[in-house]
Amino acid sequence: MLGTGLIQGLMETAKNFVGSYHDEARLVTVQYPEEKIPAKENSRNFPFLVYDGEDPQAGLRCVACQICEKECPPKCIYIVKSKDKKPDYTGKAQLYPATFDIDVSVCMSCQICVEVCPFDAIKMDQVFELSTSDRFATLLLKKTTLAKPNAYFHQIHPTDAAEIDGRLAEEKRKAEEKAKAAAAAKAAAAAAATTGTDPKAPPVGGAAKSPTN
Amino acid sequence: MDEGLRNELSKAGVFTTSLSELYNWGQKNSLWPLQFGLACCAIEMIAASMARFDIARFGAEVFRPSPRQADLMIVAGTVTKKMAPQVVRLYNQMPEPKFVIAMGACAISGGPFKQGYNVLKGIDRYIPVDVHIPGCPPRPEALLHALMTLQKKIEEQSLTGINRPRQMDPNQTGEFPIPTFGAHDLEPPSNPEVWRPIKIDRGS
Amino acid sequence: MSLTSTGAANPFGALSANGTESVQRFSRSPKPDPGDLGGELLEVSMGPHHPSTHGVFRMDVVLDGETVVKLKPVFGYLHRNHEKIAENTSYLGSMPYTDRLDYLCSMTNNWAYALSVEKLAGLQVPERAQYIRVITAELTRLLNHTCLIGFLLQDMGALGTPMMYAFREREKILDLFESLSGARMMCNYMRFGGCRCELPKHWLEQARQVVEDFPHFLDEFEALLTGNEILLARSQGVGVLPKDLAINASITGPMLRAAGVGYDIRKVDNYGIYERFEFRVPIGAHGDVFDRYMVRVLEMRESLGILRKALTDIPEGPIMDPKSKLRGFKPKAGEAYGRIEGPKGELGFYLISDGSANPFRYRVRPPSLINLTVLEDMCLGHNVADVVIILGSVDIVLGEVDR
Amino acid sequence: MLSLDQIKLRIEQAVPGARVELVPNGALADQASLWLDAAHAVECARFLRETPDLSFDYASNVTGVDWPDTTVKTKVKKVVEGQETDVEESVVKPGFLEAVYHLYSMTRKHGPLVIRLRTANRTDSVRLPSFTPVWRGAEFQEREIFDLFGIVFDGHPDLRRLLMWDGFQDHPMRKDYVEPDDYEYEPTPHDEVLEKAQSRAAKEANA
Repeated sequence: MLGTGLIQGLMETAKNFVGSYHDEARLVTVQYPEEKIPAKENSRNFPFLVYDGEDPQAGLRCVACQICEKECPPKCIYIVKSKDKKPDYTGKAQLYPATFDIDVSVCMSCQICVEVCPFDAIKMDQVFELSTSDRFATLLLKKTTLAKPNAYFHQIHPTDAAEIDGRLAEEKRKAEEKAKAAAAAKAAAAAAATTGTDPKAPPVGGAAKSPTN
Repeated sequence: MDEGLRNELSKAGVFTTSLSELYNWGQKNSLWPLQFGLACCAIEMIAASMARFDIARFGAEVFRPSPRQADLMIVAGTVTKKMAPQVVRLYNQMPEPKFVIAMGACAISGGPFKQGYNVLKGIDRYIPVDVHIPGCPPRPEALLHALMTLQKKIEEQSLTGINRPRQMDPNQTGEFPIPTFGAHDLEPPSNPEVWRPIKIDRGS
Repeated sequence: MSLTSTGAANPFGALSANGTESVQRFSRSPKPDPGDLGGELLEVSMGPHHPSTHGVFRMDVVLDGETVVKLKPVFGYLHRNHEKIAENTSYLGSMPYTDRLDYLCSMTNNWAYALSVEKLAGLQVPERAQYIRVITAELTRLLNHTCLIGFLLQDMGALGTPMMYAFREREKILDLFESLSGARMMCNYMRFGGCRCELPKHWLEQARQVVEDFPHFLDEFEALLTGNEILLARSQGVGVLPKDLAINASITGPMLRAAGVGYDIRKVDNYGIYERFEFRVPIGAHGDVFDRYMVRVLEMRESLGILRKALTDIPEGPIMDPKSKLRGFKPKAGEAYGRIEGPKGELGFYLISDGSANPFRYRVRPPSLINLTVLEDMCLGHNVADVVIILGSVDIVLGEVDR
Repeated sequence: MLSLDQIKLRIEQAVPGARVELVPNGALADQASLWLDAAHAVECARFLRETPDLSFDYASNVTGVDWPDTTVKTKVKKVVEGQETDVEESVVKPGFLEAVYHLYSMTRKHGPLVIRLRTANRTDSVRLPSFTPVWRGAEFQEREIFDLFGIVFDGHPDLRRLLMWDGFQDHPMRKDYVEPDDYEYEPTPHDEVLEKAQSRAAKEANA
């Protein structure tokens, strides 16, 4: 009969209307900003730089290798290498970024910089409340704003962070063992030679001191 | 009227306001956007107007198909050079007061597509933009956040003095020249009245 | 409307539970010819800013009264130079750009591109990754078809309601995509030779839950729409596409099948692991807007079957081909064309490699652009109000039409 | 599906005078292609579509490729001032534009058959026959090639620019296209963009 389809459809909307007052499945509105959808662990928005320890600049994991700069599809990263070196987490002297800028007004949140980074230095943040009226002043993120502590990384991507910490600790241990072995070998060599040089000479590795440390 | 007196009065159930506050209050709570989607961000804009994010909670759910009835243009998506004249024309057709939100990387700067030959490197080359939302695409919540940023901006505007909004200044028009199609590019490639990029020294 | 399968394994089957065989047909009585009233033809430019064209699409329409006598689509308002940019960036760098082609279906775009590069470089995709690809692609199909039906009904004048329901469902699938890949729309999830990251904990259960709930929504959606006399009267007999024309004009996807051609690349090419799944291919009998709507609804029901099987059968194992490289990826010189059955039709990528890190030629075969070839043929003689519905039933996304 | 050699033979038998060449494919052997000469191309295409056991009724993908001029350097022995020396001689191999068609059969469900047409050069002789009368699916794609590569298709019913505006003069998908310089604000310049930004800065400093 003509009209039955319409009535059936209206019943459906009525069901949804009533349901939207009590039915969990139909009560979908999230009252942003008071209430937020909990961020998923994998969620990503813009990159940030991870640092270890207390000092945001000294602890940066980034060694300015510029791989992310090259691989970034929209080319929104700008890095200038430092002239001097500072020790990284294993104690090896490394370059660090003198300038590290990300233009988030271009960034497409594709996560390729994170994937290609061999040092786990750049990770994806989940902050999305960045709307601003001044594009030039606020949307070019500098190194100082990009640097965020490892604890923050743990907070937003716990699984990932734990796995990376484990790996880094392992690497560090190996590097230290190696350094120790090298030092022992050197000391042994020095003792064997007994040429009268100072046996307390600093061992190789882990000794490079930079003023930032 | 000072703040203290006003508080006292409000406790006694007497509400006082100034004309400019009333004006701004009305304006910020009924921002009617132009129904105007360009690309990917438009889908997130639609999502923001749907049940889960519900832009109606901010008084901005009345998407108008006609620019004559709209206060807010959400430039949601890539503005190509072929589309730019139309965007400017639509903006010109909107009545004052009017606001622009550049939603997403493409609308701000050309975004990931800025290296393209047909992509305009930011809509702020031709029309003034009030709020930029980075993201590709920004989450619907980010659009809501931008709307709140815009509301705050409206709330703070003073109707008189040097920083008064454009529609209060008889010497300013809300219309901007529409670029034309040239042989290789749009002519002019930007409107120097609006487009004032800062200089960044990148050495050599 | 009939439902057949082009695969030999699947017998001729009945329609969905909602029995669309019983749907009544509305016949459109041909409009009485008013004779020559002496009026002039009216040229209307619909778009690029038009509320019911899906994005920045423009049609130059010539009208005689309300009847369309000529219609020329105008493209390029969202021409973002995807191909040129891709030729100046690495193979990997183009992957996130493919998300932005058909921005409703990033997963299938990823797959089509990954498939072409895998052909070019001779990479093998592990079993588990194949299953993940099927799952995400079929979820994408659900997502695309629900949204499309929402948009189509919006075009028909059903302001809001069906679209609200469609987007409510879409959010559930987007939540799945976000917890899997990190982004709601632009997933950038697949890689050459596999997938980017392992499924998060409990993802499969969540996906199963969504798939379990979806038929309930689909029943509701159909109760709202399929029998609705207004929808039937406005869509039946409108925008008829003949079978021969559909083939000759390279129409693909649900539009082709609604015209009565049983051609589904999932069956024809058996790419991925689709030969392991039994599903039927719905085929329309009239080739009108209603058939295109119905084919999509039925396709969703078939997709649910694929999803159920894939979500139970998915094995453990690696998700990347160990041979594939993230950086310094340089396939040997040659060319490859890979195609998949995207929700909108045949999505193909044609790549020419000259042995360097960037593709020498990168071409997207956009189903929505080519499906628009017959737009004029379908619209001629109809009212201008029907043009909007016909366009809606083609299912275009401008990011893909113009690229 | 028949092998490419067989198809080639069939075409040569059916269309007298047609020149067909096999173009190998380094990456994917089963996607090698057939090069057709432009003069007989439409006839060949009709044959491919209408022969029952081939019936390539579906032109899936149609695209252009720009092969720019290449310089091939070869060492040639030459007598210079009475002495025989190795002289490097560079020979410019003229480039050409190419239209590539991927054909499938919907009735017989086979494919792809890749066919290519080539222009004589990239400048003045860029005409090719249009396949739109044979496969209507090529209509928009050939227009796109005309727009972006500048191949003129004879016999196309409506050859206009598809994506760019009508007054646009360049063919942007060609390899030697130079895009307009609008890099006034470039906070993260790289490679070519860096050069452009620098030259612009230098110009502004001089002005």
